[in-house]
Amino acid sequence: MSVTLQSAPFDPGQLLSRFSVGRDETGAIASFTGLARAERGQTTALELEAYEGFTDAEIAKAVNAAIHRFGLQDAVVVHRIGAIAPGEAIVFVATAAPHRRAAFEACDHLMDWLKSRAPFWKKEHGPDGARWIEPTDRDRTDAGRWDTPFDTPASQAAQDDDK
Amino acid sequence: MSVTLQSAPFDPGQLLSRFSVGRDETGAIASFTGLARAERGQTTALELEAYEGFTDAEIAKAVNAAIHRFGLQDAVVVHRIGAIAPGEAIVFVATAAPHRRAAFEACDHLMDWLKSRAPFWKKEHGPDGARWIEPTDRDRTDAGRWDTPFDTPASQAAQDDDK
Amino acid sequence: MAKVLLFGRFADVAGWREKTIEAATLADLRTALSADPHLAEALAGPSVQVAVDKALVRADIALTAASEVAFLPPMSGG
Amino acid sequence: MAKVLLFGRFADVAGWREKTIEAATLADLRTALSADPHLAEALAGPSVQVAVDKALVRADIALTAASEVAFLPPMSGG
Repeated sequence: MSVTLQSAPFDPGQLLSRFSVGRDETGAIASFTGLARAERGQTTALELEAYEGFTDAEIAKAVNAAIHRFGLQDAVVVHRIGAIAPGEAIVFVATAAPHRRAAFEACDHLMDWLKSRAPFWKKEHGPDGARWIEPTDRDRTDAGRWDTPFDTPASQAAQDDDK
Repeated sequence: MSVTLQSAPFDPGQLLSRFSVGRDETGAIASFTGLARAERGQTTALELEAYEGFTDAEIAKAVNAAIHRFGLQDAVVVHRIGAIAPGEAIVFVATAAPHRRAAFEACDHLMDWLKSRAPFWKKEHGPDGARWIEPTDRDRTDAGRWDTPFDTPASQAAQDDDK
Repeated sequence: MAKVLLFGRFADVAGWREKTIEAATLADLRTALSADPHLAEALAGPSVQVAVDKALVRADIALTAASEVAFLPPMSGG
Repeated sequence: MAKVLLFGRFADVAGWREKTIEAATLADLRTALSADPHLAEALAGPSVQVAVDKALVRADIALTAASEVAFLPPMSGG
């Protein structure tokens, strides 16, 4: 299992190559790559802020929970921080499992969690200036699909208390 | 869109690298890599037979249907044929969409289709000899998740007639 | 007359993968193949599909010298 | 006394990201930060979280010179 925050661009394919070698008992690897969209010129750059030592630890907790919940053999998350240009990868998630259902569901789940509950702060730069972004309702609904009575993340519980 | 059947081993990461460059308006790339499992020595090799010109055409039909159904920007399928050693990739599917739900669902759907309805014949070689494999009940159930009244593939309809 | 292709376990059962066989129709071809009782039994199984010139067919069909007829066992998926 | 970190729009509002501030408790620290009314308003918003030494806290807590207190706006996700 590994979680990396990095400001340098990365090639998702290189990460998948590294993740997929030497797996004699892994039947299934699902991966997801999130890319920055240009939005037809409306977004010139994305800026992601993390709290290093906190953000990576929270992601690692979520990844370990997913490994346990879905019976994964391994998982990796690489997340960009800082300024990201359109077309560049923002996030890469890969999951390894004996069978494909677990690999897909864990990858989907981790992305929903990362998009709505991971401790990042996101600024969109466009022709009219910059603005801070919060999760969309769709992001919250997607993440909510995975909630169980046993599974309310600490950060979510704290948020609910504040409301 | 591209569909490739090939007998040479491939690196899924290299395919993902190629698929993910120059995508300014793609927010999401989902990928799946199926690997041959050693099954703790029970499987020494997998042998996949295709009907070239038919198998690739059927896959292309399924990919085009998925592009339409899920609103994909692009999709790629690479499938091994011939003898495949444990740890080697059998299949790679990648889907590109503006948002992640469509990319995930299309990739998941295509894999279910490939695992249960694609025209391949699979032989497993083990210490006790070789045997031909047919789709598992789980494969059929997984593929059935995606059926709609408008969406009974020709090959499936033909199978049902024969039963 | 047609080029006949056998896939998967059909080729194992018959001991050949490709053969040119004299037959005016698909029904005639099936009759000719029935000379091998093991192959006849395999081809009569459930979920067997037949493709003529790479298109699945369910009814009888006329064959020409250029026809390619493929007998497809239940597909295993990839 | 504590090292205070502001994230996201809080840093934009305050005009700083990191500062050492004299405070014996988290409540004292909040009072000290309220000297800036814009920051006070931002910190009072919904879904604001506070981490002391990289762990989220909800109650008041004593601070030492080594404490690191982070004010976290609603997280946007990655």
